[in-house]
Amino acid sequence: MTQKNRITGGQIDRSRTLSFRFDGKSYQGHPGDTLASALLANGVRLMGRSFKYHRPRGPLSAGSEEPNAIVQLREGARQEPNTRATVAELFDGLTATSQNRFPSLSFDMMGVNDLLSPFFAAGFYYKTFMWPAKFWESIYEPIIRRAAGLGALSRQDDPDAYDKGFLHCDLLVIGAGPAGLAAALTAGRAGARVIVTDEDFRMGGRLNAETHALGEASGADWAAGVVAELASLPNVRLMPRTTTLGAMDHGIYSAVERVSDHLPVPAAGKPRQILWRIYSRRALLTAGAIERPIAFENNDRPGIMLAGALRAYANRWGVAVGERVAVFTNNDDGLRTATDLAAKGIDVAAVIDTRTGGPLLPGIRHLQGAEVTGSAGRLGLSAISIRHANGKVESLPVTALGVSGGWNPNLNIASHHRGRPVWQDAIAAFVPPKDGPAGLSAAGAAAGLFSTHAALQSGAGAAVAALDDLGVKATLPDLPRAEDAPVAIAPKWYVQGKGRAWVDQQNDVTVKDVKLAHQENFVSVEHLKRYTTLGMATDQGKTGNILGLAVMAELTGRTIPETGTTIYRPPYTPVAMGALGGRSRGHEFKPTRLTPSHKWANEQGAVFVEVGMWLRAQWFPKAGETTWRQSVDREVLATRASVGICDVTTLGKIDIQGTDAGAFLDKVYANTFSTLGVGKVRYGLMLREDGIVMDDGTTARMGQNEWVMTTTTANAVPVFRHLEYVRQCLCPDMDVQLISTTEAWAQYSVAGPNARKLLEKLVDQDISDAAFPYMACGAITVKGVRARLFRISFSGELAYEIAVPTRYGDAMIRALMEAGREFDAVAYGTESLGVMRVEKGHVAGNELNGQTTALNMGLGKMVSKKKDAIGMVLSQREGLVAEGGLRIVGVKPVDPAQPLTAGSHFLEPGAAAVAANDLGWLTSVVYSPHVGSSIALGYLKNGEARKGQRLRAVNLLAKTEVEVEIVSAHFVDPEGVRLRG
Amino acid sequence: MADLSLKPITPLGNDLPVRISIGPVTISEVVDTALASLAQRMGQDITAAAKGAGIPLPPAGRWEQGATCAAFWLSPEMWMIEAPFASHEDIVAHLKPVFGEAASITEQTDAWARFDVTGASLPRLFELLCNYDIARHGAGSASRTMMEHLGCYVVIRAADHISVLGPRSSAQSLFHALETAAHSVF
Amino acid sequence: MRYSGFRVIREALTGHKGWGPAWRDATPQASYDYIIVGGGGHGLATAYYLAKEFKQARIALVEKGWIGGGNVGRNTTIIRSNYLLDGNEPFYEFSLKLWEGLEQDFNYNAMVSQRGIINLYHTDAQRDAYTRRGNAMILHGADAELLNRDQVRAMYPFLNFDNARFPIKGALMQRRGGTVRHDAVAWGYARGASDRGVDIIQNCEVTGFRREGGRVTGIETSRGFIGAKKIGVAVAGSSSKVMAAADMRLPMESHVLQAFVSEGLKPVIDGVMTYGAGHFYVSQSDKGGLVFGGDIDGYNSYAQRGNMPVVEDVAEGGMSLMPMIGRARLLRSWGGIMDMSMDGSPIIDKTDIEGLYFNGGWCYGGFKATPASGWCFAHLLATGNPHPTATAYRFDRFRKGLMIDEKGQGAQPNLH
Amino acid sequence: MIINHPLLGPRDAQEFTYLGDATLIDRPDGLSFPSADAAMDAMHDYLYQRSNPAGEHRELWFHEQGDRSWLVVTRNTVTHEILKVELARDVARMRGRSK
Repeated sequence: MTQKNRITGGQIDRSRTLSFRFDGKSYQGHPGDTLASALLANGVRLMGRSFKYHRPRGPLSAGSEEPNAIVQLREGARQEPNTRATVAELFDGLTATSQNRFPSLSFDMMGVNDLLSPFFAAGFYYKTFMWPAKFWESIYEPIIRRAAGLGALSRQDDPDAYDKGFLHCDLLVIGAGPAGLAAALTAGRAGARVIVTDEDFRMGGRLNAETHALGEASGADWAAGVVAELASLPNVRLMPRTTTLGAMDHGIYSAVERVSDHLPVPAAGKPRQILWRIYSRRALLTAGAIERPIAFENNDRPGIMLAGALRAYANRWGVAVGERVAVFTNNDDGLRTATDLAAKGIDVAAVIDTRTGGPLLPGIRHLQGAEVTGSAGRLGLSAISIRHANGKVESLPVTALGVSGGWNPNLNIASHHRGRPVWQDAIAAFVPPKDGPAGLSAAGAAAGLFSTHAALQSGAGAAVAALDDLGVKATLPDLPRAEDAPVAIAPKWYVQGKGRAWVDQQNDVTVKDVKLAHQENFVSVEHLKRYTTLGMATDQGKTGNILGLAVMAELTGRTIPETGTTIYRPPYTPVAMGALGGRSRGHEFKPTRLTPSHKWANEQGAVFVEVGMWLRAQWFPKAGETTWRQSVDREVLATRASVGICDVTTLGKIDIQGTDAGAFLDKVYANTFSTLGVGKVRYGLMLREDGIVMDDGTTARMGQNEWVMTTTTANAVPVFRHLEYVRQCLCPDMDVQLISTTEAWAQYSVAGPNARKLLEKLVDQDISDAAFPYMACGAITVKGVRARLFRISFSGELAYEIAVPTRYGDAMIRALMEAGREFDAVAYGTESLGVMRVEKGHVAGNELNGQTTALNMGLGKMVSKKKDAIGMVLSQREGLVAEGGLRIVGVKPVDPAQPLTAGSHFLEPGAAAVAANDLGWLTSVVYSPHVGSSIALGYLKNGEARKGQRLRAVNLLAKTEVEVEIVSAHFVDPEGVRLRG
Repeated sequence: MADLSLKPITPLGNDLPVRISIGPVTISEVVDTALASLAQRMGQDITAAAKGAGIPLPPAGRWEQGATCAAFWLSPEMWMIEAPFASHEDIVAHLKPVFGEAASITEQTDAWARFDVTGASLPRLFELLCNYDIARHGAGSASRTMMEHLGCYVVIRAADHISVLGPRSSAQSLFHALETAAHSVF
Repeated sequence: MRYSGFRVIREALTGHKGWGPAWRDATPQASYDYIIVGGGGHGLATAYYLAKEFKQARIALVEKGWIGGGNVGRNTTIIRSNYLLDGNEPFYEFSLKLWEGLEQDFNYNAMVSQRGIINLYHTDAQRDAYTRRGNAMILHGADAELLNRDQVRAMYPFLNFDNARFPIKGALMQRRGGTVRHDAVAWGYARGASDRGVDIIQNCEVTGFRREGGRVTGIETSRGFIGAKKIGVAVAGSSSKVMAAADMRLPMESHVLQAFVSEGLKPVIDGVMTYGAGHFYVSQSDKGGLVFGGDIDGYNSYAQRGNMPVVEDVAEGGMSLMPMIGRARLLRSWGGIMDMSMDGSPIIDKTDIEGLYFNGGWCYGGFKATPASGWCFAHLLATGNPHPTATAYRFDRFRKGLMIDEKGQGAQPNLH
Repeated sequence: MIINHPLLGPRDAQEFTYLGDATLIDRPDGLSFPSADAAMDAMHDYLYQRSNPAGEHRELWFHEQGDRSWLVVTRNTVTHEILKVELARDVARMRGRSK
């Protein structure tokens, strides 16, 4: 009820009242309000504290450029720090609190910083806090860190969801002010696919904040009419509440749509925000202009704001920021604020115009050639001091001051490709660069065309031109008559004075700081910015950067463009991390790949482990087993004693066909394949071109021209890519065709002395040793279902891998276990797989780490020198074949009770634990129930010659060491009798 | 002795395909189609053989329905052939005699989980899922694309009927993504 | 002018009128004994140590733009010496030790802050690899600890421990790791070098090398010819461009790395953290911004800007690791040109042209290397011999098969 | 970025995996040299040395999430403008590669 500063008019819905709270106190506003407009309507000017000096602050602007009115929105897990009150759309029940103050906004103890400000000049911390040395981290920095930041995170998981999506259009229009709407209308009527984004919840841009007419209608009504027509066109997509964030390459723009931020909480299933990637063939920047202040002493008090904002609060929101106001300007647009406010019945005490000559405003005290030299008021403006043209100084009581130093085209996005903005003297501002993002043009105020007439004309014209590029004919619509006032500005950046005049309000950078930077040789724009922190606050210097540049220009005696330009980087305004992350969080961070036996394994109570994207059964606990070791030992022993079954579907499977497939395999494998007979499998070693091992696996020749390659689980994708590279880029005429079949087949390893007996119950063909010997392969059937059988072994046991179409994978594991019941068959997981392969001395991921050669792995002889396989030549470089290099070895603790730790390093007995004595490391460690102790594989310098030696395996992280014996890596059946059984 | 015969399950792990409706769209798990890749071998021309057998070989980016089989383009000289599962369970056996040694044929039926999305406003759903301009490409288009980190094929059979083929092992992740997007849009 | 607490107080009370330029802007002389090409962190450190530690004189540093404007001016400020391989670890440990005494050494507060770095692991294989690495670090005299899940949770309770696709199992920690105020490093070295007589010449672009009889005699620049007995090039992402002027091709590519900072937030993350299941690393600056990054964009680029896929990949990693940051806002992104070498490790070596020396290939780990890189390069320039901690950083290591490939990715720069 | 695929039209670069300089097509035949040293020299230059130009760069991209074509993309590394896109297989043949 007490919206004491609410006046008539504006685009708010007075038929509805919304309640909200700020710092615990209740207020009321209306739909159409922002938090800032509603607080101002309630007479609240003080909304925040500055970063360094904790100065009391109110809104400077009425838009996203806001540096001061920064609050914490919402509560609990939805607490949202650093939210600009000037763009936060009011909703019923909104809560907000002020930030960076203690204990309260009106009494902030850290305000003492303001009194100590002489010590906190730009760069002060670089010159001090260095003595004594350790005090920086123990004393000074903790204090500084505690004072850091503005708002706080909740430290709770963000409860809201975010979506991401892709849009495609012929023309993207960024900003729905007069230029953007005229452009959209032109392109929309021509039938082009048009997307219009606008950060505001109400399209129209400045038309909503101004009083001038467009034709017979008010600006706001004209905008509403155009928006209605655009909304009716199926080829036009209007996206209010959508900020275009950045220009990427080739016409791609990122944007964030605030779907639910104007609601208390998002509706069920709906996102809070959506990150859009907009693929445009052409784009048009019609983002308007941002007003800039003139710096003067104490120009940061609540109540002092940009003149255009003061006007917007009155015209759009029906709010008189103060009952008695003044305007300080160097250009005609500032005068418009005075006339508009006066027309609203607000007491305009004076217009302080830095210019001389020209017509005087009628009915208003218009002081030409005057300056505002300071302000007064503890928590908000109560008076300004004026120096008249004649030098006389006057103190004028006012509660609001509108300041206009001119307007900067909002070219932010046009410089995202590092194009340099171009200075235009006529408007005393930078306009978009000539070498901006390809396909992007600018129109309206964003292009430096400030009148409404020019905005409409240039917007429509730019749309015609853009569509013409695309071969679409568009015609200019009938545009209404509109004001076409010229820009009349006499640049004025700051008012000379002794006190502090703020350039960057949030970061508390003053004219004095810029001067000090200059004095210390930090004169380039980049140095200025970094030394003073100018433009690095949450507003990214949207109102202050040019001002700082101008001050530096004056100090160095150069022009502004000579001094430098500020270019911008994405995002245009800060964007929630949640939106950039989308749905990829929690369990949905990455997709989950399930093996064909997953459902069954889950029923068995298997413990699963992430292997890349896959979930694999790690072990299968049985009743009574209390540690994983018990389960794994049982699985290993049962497999070696009888038979075990493991899902090995995750290994990559690549179907290779064609008449040159053998020659192709000879190219990609270090060993020879073309000589392999049909129905046979061979182990292959694949090298990178630099001679390091890339991958290993078995490849089976299923037919004359048909091969199936297996890769490691981890390398399935890179190996496929590599094969295509060799096929297309190196051997373009080879008759070879490739396709992945990893997902098509469910594949199980059946290992152990009873493996054959088990399989014979299922397989319809003769698989006796004679019919299906070691390293045989072939197409078979399982109870009538087409299948593939490979007699290969990773465990060292008599073993097969059997593959059925994936849809039968679930049935197959059940059938295998059922058939294996009489043999006490076990299912085993990745742990047991690992134990058995270490026992057998097979290398895997920990040994195939991209740093090791075939020679390191003891497989040097596999590299054929008779053919030009990938990696052959460079694998022979001196550093890779040096005597005494790393060789794979087996490792056993001398005392079987001692556990080994992977990653421990080898040292000689008695050798000091220093790098010079480092002999290598343990790559993989398992407990071998077969050996009865921990065993390991390791890479050891001169390892082959050290077999039988005793060394120390040292883990300095745990401060443990174990005496170990170096042995052959083949702990089980070194002669390979079993697998041929 | 226990019955050891093998019974298939669907990509989502059930006996029967799943079907759900959200707003104007229906998402159905589809298991009635056999798939095989067909790659023309170097120096061969399989156009005539394909034509004779009524197997379409559409150009890049396209899908085409033939009398019995349909096909979409995978990569240069390579297509995915679709055939009714009931009659073509062993699809390779059907195709081999048609092409002989002129083509490499690989069964792909179980490599993919297929979800058909039917109903109105499909472009609005797919714009949250993938960077494939459904509205521009229209019916008869097919493309590989990414959905929530999964490499998938999108086949636009009609404006109101789009198939998504994703890696079978990730069927649940893909289905979840489709369902979540539908709830978000509708 | 020496900076001191007393001086700061005196200046504060007298309107800061006494502060002079932090470094002199020099105009080029006809010739020097040494010219350092590149006014980034490494070049400035080289000039500084050449003058201070190796007592050399007649030194100029030329920079095409403004000093400190390269990668030292845009990075994620992390220092650490948690390397695995013998070729690297002694060097990075030497660097960390120099960081520890840097501010007193050059009388400039660069805010070296050793709040610890943790590398999270999520699989047994990662744990094994970190165990190997931690041991290697300790063997080289660095500090390392292996933390279990509970220890990580005690430090950072807000990480995603309960709902993760790839659960956190533990971390490798280096307590001496931390962050440094990056710009201050450039300015501190510049000031220290300038005070010791080094001519810092800004806005001076090298356009060629003048050679006589197989040795360099000076550089052609946008400000004319400058003679030199020895020239050291340290230009990071521009290495290939500059060395092409000496007809050299390098084993490296230039790639863009993006980095990001959030709006200022009250302190929440004390140290530095890297995610082991996604591309994301983060620390919080003394101003309160979360400073984070991920992978390079992955294609050759000199554009100093990146594209959305990596931005999103990093955010996805961040959100999956700490879902509390959903409502924190990304404030600013930037892109730097990385000199990605063929094995992910740098080169500090002589070239085949006498008098011409090269320092580059830092990939995206150059910032932490700044002091040691400068020291070792100065050592090489002054003595003709590599510093003992940098003997492996040779051009010919690729020909000889002595790669220093920490990540095991081979000759593909964008994978390092 | 958007790569204008010769067969599929404009596709987002995100669908592709980057390899590097297209000179990788010009792989020397390791058995064609008079000595192992000469072969290593040639293979070293081929694998490790890069022009790394600031400007036009011919480079290999793999359409991993697309049609699995390797492409040679001519792109300006300063502006990212793409000037030409070819199938790598065609380029390889033009450069004399066969089997």
